[in-house]
Amino acid sequence: MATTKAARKADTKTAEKYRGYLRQMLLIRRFEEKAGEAYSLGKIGGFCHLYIGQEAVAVGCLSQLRPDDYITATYREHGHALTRGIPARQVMAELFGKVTGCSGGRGGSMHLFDVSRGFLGGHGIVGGHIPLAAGIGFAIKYRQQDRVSVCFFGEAAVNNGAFHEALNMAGIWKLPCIFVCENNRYGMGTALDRATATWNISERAASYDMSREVVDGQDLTEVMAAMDRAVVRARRPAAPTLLEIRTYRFVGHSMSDPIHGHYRTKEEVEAHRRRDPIVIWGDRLKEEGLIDDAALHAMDEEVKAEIQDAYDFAEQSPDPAPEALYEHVYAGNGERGTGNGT
Amino acid sequence: MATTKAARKADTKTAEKYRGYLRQMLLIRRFEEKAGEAYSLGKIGGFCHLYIGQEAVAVGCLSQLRPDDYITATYREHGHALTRGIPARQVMAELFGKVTGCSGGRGGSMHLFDVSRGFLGGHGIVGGHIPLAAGIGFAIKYRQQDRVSVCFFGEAAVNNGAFHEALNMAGIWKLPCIFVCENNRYGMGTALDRATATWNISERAASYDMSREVVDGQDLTEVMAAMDRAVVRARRPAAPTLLEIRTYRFVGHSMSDPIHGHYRTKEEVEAHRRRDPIVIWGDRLKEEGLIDDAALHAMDEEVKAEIQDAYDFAEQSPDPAPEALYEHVYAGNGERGTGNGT
Amino acid sequence: MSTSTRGTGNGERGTGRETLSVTVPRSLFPVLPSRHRATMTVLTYRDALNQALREEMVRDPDVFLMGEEVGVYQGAYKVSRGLLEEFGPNRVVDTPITELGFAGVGIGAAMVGLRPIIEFMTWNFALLAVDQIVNSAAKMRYMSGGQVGMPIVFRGPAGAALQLAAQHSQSFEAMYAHIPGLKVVMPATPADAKGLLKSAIRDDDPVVFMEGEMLYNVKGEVPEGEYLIPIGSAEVKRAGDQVTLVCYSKTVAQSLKAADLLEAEGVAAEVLDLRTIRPLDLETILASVRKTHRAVVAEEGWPFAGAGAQVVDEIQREVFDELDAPVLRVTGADVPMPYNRHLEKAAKVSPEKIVAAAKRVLYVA
Amino acid sequence: MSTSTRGTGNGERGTGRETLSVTVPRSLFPVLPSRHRATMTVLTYRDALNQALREEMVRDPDVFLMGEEVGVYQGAYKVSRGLLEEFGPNRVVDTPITELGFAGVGIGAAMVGLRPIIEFMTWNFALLAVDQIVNSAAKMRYMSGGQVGMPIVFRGPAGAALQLAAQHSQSFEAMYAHIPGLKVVMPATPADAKGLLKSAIRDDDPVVFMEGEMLYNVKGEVPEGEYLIPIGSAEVKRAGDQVTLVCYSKTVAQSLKAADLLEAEGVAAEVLDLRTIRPLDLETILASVRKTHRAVVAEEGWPFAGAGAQVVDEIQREVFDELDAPVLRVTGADVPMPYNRHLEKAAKVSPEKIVAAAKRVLYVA
Ligand SMILES: Cc1ncc(C[n+]2csc(CCOP(=O)(O)OP(=O)(O)O)c2C)c(N)n1
Ligand SMILES: Cc1ncc(C[n+]2csc(CCOP(=O)(O)OP(=O)(O)O)c2C)c(N)n1
Ligand SMILES: [Mg+2]
Ligand SMILES: [Mg+2]
Repeated sequence: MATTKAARKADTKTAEKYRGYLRQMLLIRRFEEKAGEAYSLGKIGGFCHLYIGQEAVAVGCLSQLRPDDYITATYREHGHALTRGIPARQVMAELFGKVTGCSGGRGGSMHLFDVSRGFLGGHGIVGGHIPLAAGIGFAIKYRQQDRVSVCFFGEAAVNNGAFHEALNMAGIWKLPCIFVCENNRYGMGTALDRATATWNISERAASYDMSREVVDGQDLTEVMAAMDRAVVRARRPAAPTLLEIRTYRFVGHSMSDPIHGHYRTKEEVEAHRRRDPIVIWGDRLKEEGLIDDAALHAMDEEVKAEIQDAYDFAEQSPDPAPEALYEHVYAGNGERGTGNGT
Repeated sequence: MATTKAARKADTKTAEKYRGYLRQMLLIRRFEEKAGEAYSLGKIGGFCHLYIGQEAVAVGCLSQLRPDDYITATYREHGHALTRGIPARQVMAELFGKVTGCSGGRGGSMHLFDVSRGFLGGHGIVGGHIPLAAGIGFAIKYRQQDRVSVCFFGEAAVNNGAFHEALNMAGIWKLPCIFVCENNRYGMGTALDRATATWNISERAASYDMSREVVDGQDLTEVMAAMDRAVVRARRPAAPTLLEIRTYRFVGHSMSDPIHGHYRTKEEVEAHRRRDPIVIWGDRLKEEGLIDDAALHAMDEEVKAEIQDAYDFAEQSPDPAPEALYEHVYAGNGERGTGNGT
Repeated sequence: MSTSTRGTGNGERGTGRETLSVTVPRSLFPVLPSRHRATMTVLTYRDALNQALREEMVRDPDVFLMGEEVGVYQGAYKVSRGLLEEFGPNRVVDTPITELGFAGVGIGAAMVGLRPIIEFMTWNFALLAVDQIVNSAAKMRYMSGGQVGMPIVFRGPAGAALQLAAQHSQSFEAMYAHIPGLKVVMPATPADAKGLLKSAIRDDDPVVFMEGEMLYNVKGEVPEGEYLIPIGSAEVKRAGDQVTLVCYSKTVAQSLKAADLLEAEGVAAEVLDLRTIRPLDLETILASVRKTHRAVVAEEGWPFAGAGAQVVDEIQREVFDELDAPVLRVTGADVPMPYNRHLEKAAKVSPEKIVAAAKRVLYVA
Repeated sequence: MSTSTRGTGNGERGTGRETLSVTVPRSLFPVLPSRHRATMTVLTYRDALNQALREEMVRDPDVFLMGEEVGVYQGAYKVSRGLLEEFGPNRVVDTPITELGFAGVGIGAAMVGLRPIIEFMTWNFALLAVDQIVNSAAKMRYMSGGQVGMPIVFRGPAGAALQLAAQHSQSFEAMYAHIPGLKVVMPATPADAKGLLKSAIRDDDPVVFMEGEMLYNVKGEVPEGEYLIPIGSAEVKRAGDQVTLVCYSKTVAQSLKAADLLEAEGVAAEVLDLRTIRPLDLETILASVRKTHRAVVAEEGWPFAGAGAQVVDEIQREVFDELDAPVLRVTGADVPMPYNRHLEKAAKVSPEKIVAAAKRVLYVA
């Protein structure tokens, strides 16, 4: 019967999509592991903040976007960049500081950019990119587009004045913004309740006349559903949302920070690791018969190969030419892209 | 009977106090009128922000404090300074830029200081003194004192990051601070609802785990009662409060701003002028038989004489010596006070 | 129009950096505005800015103005008068008092190709936005490997007016000019205000545009219509060959006055208006000093590492052997601004102070 | 203790301003730390700072430390290691990530007489607090007519480390040194770090104390116990008579290395460590240049209106006739810091660049 066939086809498409999410999460995980390794070998320098444990947030949120939407993120953005489709090669090469990196080797781990994909950084000042995201939302509204500006930030950023000022403007002007607070409970070594007067961050949305939700960030299904609702609100007529997505970072704040120690115990970390977003989603797919162990294994191998390829690519890529030092300080001086996408 | 006598004596004392509040409000009103006049004559320069219409806020709040409490305020602080007991002579002389002014002629209208009275400015950056007030609260707690740090600011300041950051810290650390938002509905020419996503400012206290109240700022009784409750909370064991006191400025933002025009109508201003805090309180005192028209008139004459005296004093006082230009840039260089009170 | 060929170059999109290296023939820069052949109107500095804003907003729908009181209130200093009525609330946007936030909103909008003009009520308040200007605007193009442009103007009045005291009387051009990625423009006359603001709006890089609070009422001839002055070009406002008075913004009028006073004593001073602080028009500066062999730099701000210090550094390095005397500086006093009017006056630059410095480099005092 | 009489002066309460005018006899400044007669211990720069913090917190209960991760985490760079355990959470206070806010909290506490030490995780983030530092801290004493003192220290690492890219690699001393009301201190060695931090904490004025992120692991002899170096005193770190290398913070080691290289070529360079940027120890600078007649200024930051520009300005003004060559500067490249390690290296000051500049002023290259 035609209907059944269509339904089956839809199912196959959905299954494909769902397996794709698993693959994206795995890609992030393996990428980060490799990046950690490369960092230890001195191939990557500077600060390097891994996303291990939080994968469902990026994958769930970005799954609900269109290619013409805009994304801004923090220094902990490898996962978002990969999920948005920047090839692992270009992300890894950027971490290696190579000219083939997505920011030409100038930005590094904290400043990944890809204008062609609406991926607008990679920002290093806590809270600093939240007003930028509001501004991108402002531009969308100015141009009467139905795009969405999505901003990822950590829970520690909500205490910063930049958060407050930006959300207030998004609230007054009803900007098409989704503010995604990835609440991983710590800002470096400071636990949420030592830095934030209210435990329930999403409630701060009330100060900005803004919709809000608290979401389990380890469960991809929950993230997708909440983000879907937020995107619906954000497309015309626009209204902003504050999503508080509760998650956990399974690793240290950056490569120099041990996994546990001064500010959290081994037990705490291990308890959280038991709610691994990849395992939770993988188990669900298995339950629903959408994947089996063999396929999962094959997927993982494929992902690992992709990451190894990215690593090799990064390693073999050239450094920027010495003259590059003075390029791109000002316009008209060596642009590589078209400048700002519209 | 002894009890009756004591009661009558208490009543007399209360009556005296109540009449004192009326006098303080009148003093502010007449002072501001005179300052406006002096400004037009070019005796006062720079910016000059009058407090006419808001008198019950300063008088009501400060009536609940002890001499060892601390006060910080904005550039619209003549009323607070006078109510705190800085002689009108010194305030007027400061507006005239004279060496006899409470800041030695260096600060002017926006920067009134009197350390001996815990009056710590007079600050010109919107929102900028709110963290200072939190810091004063921090010092009180550090020293295990039972003082209170009271901070006056306009409703436009609540959108600023400084407000958010300061209230968050006051909330986490339970500082003995009272944040008094004088909501006169406009920040310069911008109406509250055009700048603030939530109409009900006091609700923002929820973001900071802080007590809150909305108060009718034209009614001295209400202000005193709410401030009393806030002070009780702030003295040990300390907890901060956000008071939103609704009031109205009967005059322009500063001397260069007309009373009505671009951003508010004549009708609106006149409607509000009908709720004059001085009239409301004066009528109450009359109703309760604590004052009559003759006494009121006499009080006004006395106040006017005091203001005229302040004016004459200011006019006759000398300018700072030319060498004063380089004094007080750093310590050990011409201090006049003891430095910071403790 | 006859002026339309003048001073393009930098104003056009995508050529920003060229001002740093391209040599603009001197003949393109009329010494006196009155030599322009375009139709002239006498305007205040304020209205010249207003005209530039209006013309650019008409010309390019991506240009918008945002800041405190720019709309309903018609601008705290009335620079944006009439624009809300003409362009509507989408393009003339009143903001809350959140300098950090709305600077960031402008930067975000510029990241996706709009051309925001962010008005700070005064540059004193922009201290709250320094992080966004320095860490976001000035870095974006570079750290994105050239992908994300930053066509934004931050503008507003700078420096002291009258008796506004310590927090409201500051000159911060040195702070911004210190930062690679930013350009800093400070016009002294109505014509320059118009021509430079138009170029700044068309520039693809972040421009810090500082107006003189005390200059808004100054009147002067302004060419009508299209009139662009390239960013990075100084102008000799008065020719002379005995001493160069380097100046900008408010110190230009003071230097012209000083030149009058010096003339009365038989000294021919050249008044060189930098107009742009970053990038510096070194060529024009050096050409003048090679002629006069003596220079005084006058700036409103504080002395320590002021923009004038950089000018001195460049002069002594590039034409050391041409100098007949050390380069002297006249600056605001090294103190927070006092409220008292006499102290304030003593703290400020004056023509007399410039004359005194000029005489010292001429060894006549 | 034998060193206890050394370098008091400014460190004592209420005498802050004196460093601006008092002349400190040269003999008080040993050329090499090893000439101190106090008991010496070899410490890292980090531990020397830690010792200064601990000693001052023991000495004065009004002193407290506040900032991000200073407590439980033991300091992002471990400068505050052990202090939470020793002094408890009232005196070692972890804050939210709110630089503007906690800088203001510190300033408020200082207004009522506490002596806060505000740690910025790095000075890059302090851009968010510039308003409080400039508009509140630097102005308070002046605008209150001398009533409200401001005994506060803002400290943290400044400048570039390795591959931290554009937003995390900046040197802002010029920005703060521009501001009257502030003092700016930048020690280069462990001993100077200790002696200057102790003086800064005892100073009654706001002190911007910039540590070198790359210096924390540097080791050197540090006098035990009471050891104060007056703010405002430079030190000749190596004597020489052919060229003066003016430097501070990270460029001191680079200049010493450059002096070694120059020595190998027969040139005797004097290495002059400013230690304090504001107030400048002009006397020491001029004394050196009067001897060498040539100077190079090396600073990590950007060139335009950097602190070095002020040094150049002062030298050429005060000893113009003593100069045998223009004063040259070696600075960080005029670009946002790139991430790539080779580009980063090219952007930074190096001993080789200092040598090259020295040779140019010696006209040997
Ligand atoms: C304004 C500012 N202050 C301090 C820092 C240093 N810093 C980098 S990340 C970080 C913690 C941020 O925590 P959170 O926002 O929760 O994000 P997470 O790292 O947990 O993803 C800090 C303090 C910074 N980058 N910016
Ligand atoms: C940070 C900052 N931005 C702008 C200004 C200019 N300004 C002075 S007062 C004011 C309005 C403040 O309104 P509100 O806080 O409601 O206080 P009110 O004047 O009504 O008492 C503005 C915009 C300033 N002083 N500080
Ligand atoms: Mg976190
Ligand atoms: Mg108001």
